[in-house]
Amino acid sequence: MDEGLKSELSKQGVVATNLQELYNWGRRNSIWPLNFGLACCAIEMIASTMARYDMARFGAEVFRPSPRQADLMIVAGTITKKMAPQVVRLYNQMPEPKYVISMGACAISGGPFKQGYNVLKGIDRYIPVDIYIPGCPPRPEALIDALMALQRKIDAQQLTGDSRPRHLNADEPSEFTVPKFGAHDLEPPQNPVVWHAPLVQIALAEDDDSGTA
Amino acid sequence: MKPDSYLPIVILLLGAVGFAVTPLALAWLWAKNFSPSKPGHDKNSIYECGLESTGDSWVQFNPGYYLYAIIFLVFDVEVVFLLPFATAFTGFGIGECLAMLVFILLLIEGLAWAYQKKVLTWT
Amino acid sequence: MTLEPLKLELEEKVPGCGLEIISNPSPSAQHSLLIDPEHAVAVAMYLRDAAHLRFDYCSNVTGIDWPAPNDAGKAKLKDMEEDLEQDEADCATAGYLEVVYHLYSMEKKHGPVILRMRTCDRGLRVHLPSLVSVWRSADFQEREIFDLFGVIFDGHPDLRRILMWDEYTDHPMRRDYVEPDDYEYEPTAHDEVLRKTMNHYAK
Amino acid sequence: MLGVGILKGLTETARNFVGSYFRKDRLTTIQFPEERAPRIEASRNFPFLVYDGPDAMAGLRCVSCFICEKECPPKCIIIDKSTDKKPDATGKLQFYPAEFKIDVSVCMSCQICVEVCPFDAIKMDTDFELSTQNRFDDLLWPKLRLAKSNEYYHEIHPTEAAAVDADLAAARAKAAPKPAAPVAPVAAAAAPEKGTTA
Amino acid sequence: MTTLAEAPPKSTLSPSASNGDTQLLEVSMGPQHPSTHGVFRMDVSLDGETVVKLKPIFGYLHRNHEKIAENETYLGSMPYTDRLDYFCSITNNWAYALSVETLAGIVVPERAEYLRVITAELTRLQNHTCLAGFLMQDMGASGTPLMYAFREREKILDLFESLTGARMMCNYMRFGGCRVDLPAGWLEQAKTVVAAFPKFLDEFEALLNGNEILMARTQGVGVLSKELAINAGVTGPMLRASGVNYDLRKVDKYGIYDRFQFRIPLGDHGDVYDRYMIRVLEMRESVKILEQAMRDLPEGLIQDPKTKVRNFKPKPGEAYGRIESPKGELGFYLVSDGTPRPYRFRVRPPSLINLTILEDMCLGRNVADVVIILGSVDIVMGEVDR
Repeated sequence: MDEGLKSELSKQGVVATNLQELYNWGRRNSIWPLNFGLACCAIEMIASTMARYDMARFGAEVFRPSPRQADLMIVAGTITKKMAPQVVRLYNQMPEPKYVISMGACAISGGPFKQGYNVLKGIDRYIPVDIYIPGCPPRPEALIDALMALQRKIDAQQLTGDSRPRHLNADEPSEFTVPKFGAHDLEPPQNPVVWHAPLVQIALAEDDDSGTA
Repeated sequence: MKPDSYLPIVILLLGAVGFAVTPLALAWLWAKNFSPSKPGHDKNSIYECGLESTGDSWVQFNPGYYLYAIIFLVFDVEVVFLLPFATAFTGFGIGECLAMLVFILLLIEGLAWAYQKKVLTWT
Repeated sequence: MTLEPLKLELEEKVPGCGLEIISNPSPSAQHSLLIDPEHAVAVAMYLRDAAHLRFDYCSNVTGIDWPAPNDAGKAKLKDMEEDLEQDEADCATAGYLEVVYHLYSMEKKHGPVILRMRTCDRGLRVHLPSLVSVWRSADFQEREIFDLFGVIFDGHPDLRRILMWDEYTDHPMRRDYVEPDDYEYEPTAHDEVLRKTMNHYAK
Repeated sequence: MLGVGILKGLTETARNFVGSYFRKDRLTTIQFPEERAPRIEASRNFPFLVYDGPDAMAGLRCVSCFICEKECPPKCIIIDKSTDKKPDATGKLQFYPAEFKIDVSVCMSCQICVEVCPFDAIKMDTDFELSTQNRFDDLLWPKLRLAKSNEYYHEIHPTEAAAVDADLAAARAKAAPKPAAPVAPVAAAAAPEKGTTA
Repeated sequence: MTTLAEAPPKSTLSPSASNGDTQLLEVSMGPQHPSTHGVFRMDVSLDGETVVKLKPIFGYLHRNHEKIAENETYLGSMPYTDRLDYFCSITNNWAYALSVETLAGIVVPERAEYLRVITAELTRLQNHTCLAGFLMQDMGASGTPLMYAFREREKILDLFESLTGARMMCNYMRFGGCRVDLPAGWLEQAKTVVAAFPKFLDEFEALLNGNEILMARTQGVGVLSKELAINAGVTGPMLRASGVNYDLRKVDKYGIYDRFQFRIPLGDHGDVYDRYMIRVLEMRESVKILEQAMRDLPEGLIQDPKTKVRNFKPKPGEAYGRIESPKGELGFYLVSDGTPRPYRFRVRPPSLINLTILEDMCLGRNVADVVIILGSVDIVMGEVDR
């Protein structure tokens, strides 16, 4: 399907496409997010669905209350350690194909509340995240920009071959272990299957540290 | 073709059923060899706002609900009977209308009895 | 609402209650009244029901942790690795936990009367009387103090943890609370956070 | 009569619906990617380091005094002081940051670093399209990514940039007469740039 | 075929329960629920549809603001107060600034006081419109009232963004005044927004007040008596809906509220409809305050020059400052030991304490009413769990 032929045909009003493009086109234009606001970012998420920033133009304004009918989980707000098991269980209960947008500084790395004893330092410790949006809170336009980035990512997915997405790949897990409540912290504190942090070399000398990521 | 042959109806029927079944079949074929099903413990567990669902939903509840459901069912079935009557309404004389009136009044009388017994009012 | 006449009146109305005025050096001049736990409910009942006082609204209930002065400084700068079992034991209970009540009157619209109650020490089983029977607004706030400071309120109808999960055993708002360490990825660690990251990597 | 209230409500929505054909202010949707909201001048998202003159690394105003690192509430700035010194705009020899990193995934864009910086070296940017798929590489911004020119600063915050430049020029003028000779070219470089402000 | 869903555990219909009495259904309107305005959980036991027991459970957004504040300087905690009640960041800032000013005895210049009143009343406007929108959303009118409310809120957020730089997290107040003065043209823009607001309120009231469905569902629902409200420490519009005349702007007369003429609306039934109407009437009063404040806004300093921004060390002591935030009485209790870091930083959360009597209001009502009663309490989880 070379591009020249396709653009020529489309000039005459004929749309030529292959199965993969049709599949991706259908899925990326109706992503239903899970109604899942945690904190301040949730208000910007609601504002992005309202009249002015209107996420309905991207087919994503249907906020489903139950995970059974949602295929995108926008983690908007601070994930506390008391809420983390619920977030992972909701992710597990979502049908494939499912995506995660980690919206706001708190969802990425615990954000300003990182030093809190009850704050999980980022949701990518337990579930795989597709798009990160920095900001505290990110503007509604930033969320729409992230949704467009997610749509581009879906569009580029291959149906077969080894680079096919998680939900088309039998040996990729679609569920991740739900952490338990321990006496001092969540057990396990993070999920090694998902969490691969680069080792930050901290020189053990007291004063100057050359923390190079 | 004989004027009263059923062939066109059968073709239309097949077309309609085919129109409904083919996307489902395609989706089933797609799911079978493209996207593997991955059931799991959490995915199959009951969804209760993100929590582990405890307790049991098969509990004895107020009989009022059951009565409400039954009375609704009666009138639902009544509408099913009214349907053929309504479609061929023009061809009927007085007799048929009276018969249908009696049928409807019988059910209304049942409803009046239920209302008088205070089954429908909700404390 | 000066405290001296109120103190005298309370001592006369509630016999035997030891009252003490704690002066507040800051310009806000909100002095407070230290009451002993035994007569707390009686004093509170009087403050609420007396005709000319009518303190019917308990606005704020706060828990404060006062470890003994010597170890307060030490608790802050103490290096985590040194083990101080012997010191740990006695300095954990030195000092006291304090609960502060801010009372206002919605009827008479007059200003705050601040009551303070102190526990005998900072151990894990310290008791104070609950004032929920007098003001229901103290309900959730006392549960929060129980959850974060570990003060057990006698007479509280439903004393459970309100903010942390039930299996949690620590009292995190105490000054000597040591956080569980999960510092794998701290790219901008400096001073306090750097020390925690180094402990993590040292293990 | 029952139903009047609902009718009044329906007329309200009808008036809004019909009105949207005539009065443009009832159409509030901004079609984001194609049509952008009018730029609000004071808006802030993440900090950036301002540099004067052509070369980014040499022109950095930051003298790595660690004030912003200490004052930052979520502690997401980290600076390594350089060993040698370089002349800054007024010609005085100052340190410069060997490495200046901001962890954008922790920053709460509260602009306290801008408020406490005595050298006007760090200002707030307005760019918000920063969503990435890779957290560890794209959200820890090194000095190279943070450094932006003073012209850019004039472009996004015109009035504030003009005020800052006026103070800097005054400071340079006050410091300039002592070492008059060697500093002339630098002052000259600063002067025309002041001229370009709108 | 793998088991699609485990068969429900052996039903507990033991013969003994067959004497006709009903069993209670334990259900939790859990942390992720469309009606709970954030991560708030209620364990409800239902007899059929009527609520028999309701236990609120908090802590799912406990972000340890008070512990973090103990390791921050006084200025460093100011942006954290934006995230307490993330609908009204400026009134949070004001409460914190007010209590630090009572702690350290700082005098605020005239113009800064006026700026504080103007921005706080704008916050109250956008908070009450959002509440009315979300309350209608809880009632099933999904979309229309919320769209109208957010259309007005965006105009006010534009004002905040052009003044402070951020839509929701303004970080606008400092100890002894405000951080930045009004940019050129801001006052005219604000005057047009405030002038257009009563017309929007008429539109909103025409859309909602007379609506029979709204009246049928909210009148007489979740009634709160005056004595129980006072004893349970309920404050703000909920308290005034039960008829108690207690508004800190008139009682404490903090800031310069005694210079403005405005009235305090009081309800007499104390049900959900009264709470909705109180907030709509309070919006009209806020518009009056705004007009008066913007009319005689003086020139002058916006920050007390003597207070240091960095390394601010108040003398040892303690102070409790409180203001009338749109949710109720928001107070900050600060204990300082002379170091740049507060020794104890306590926030008095109006939303949490207003929830004390949620169970009393919901007993005997059915589940749909619980959703509306919770909506009328107007909670924001950032402030409830801190």
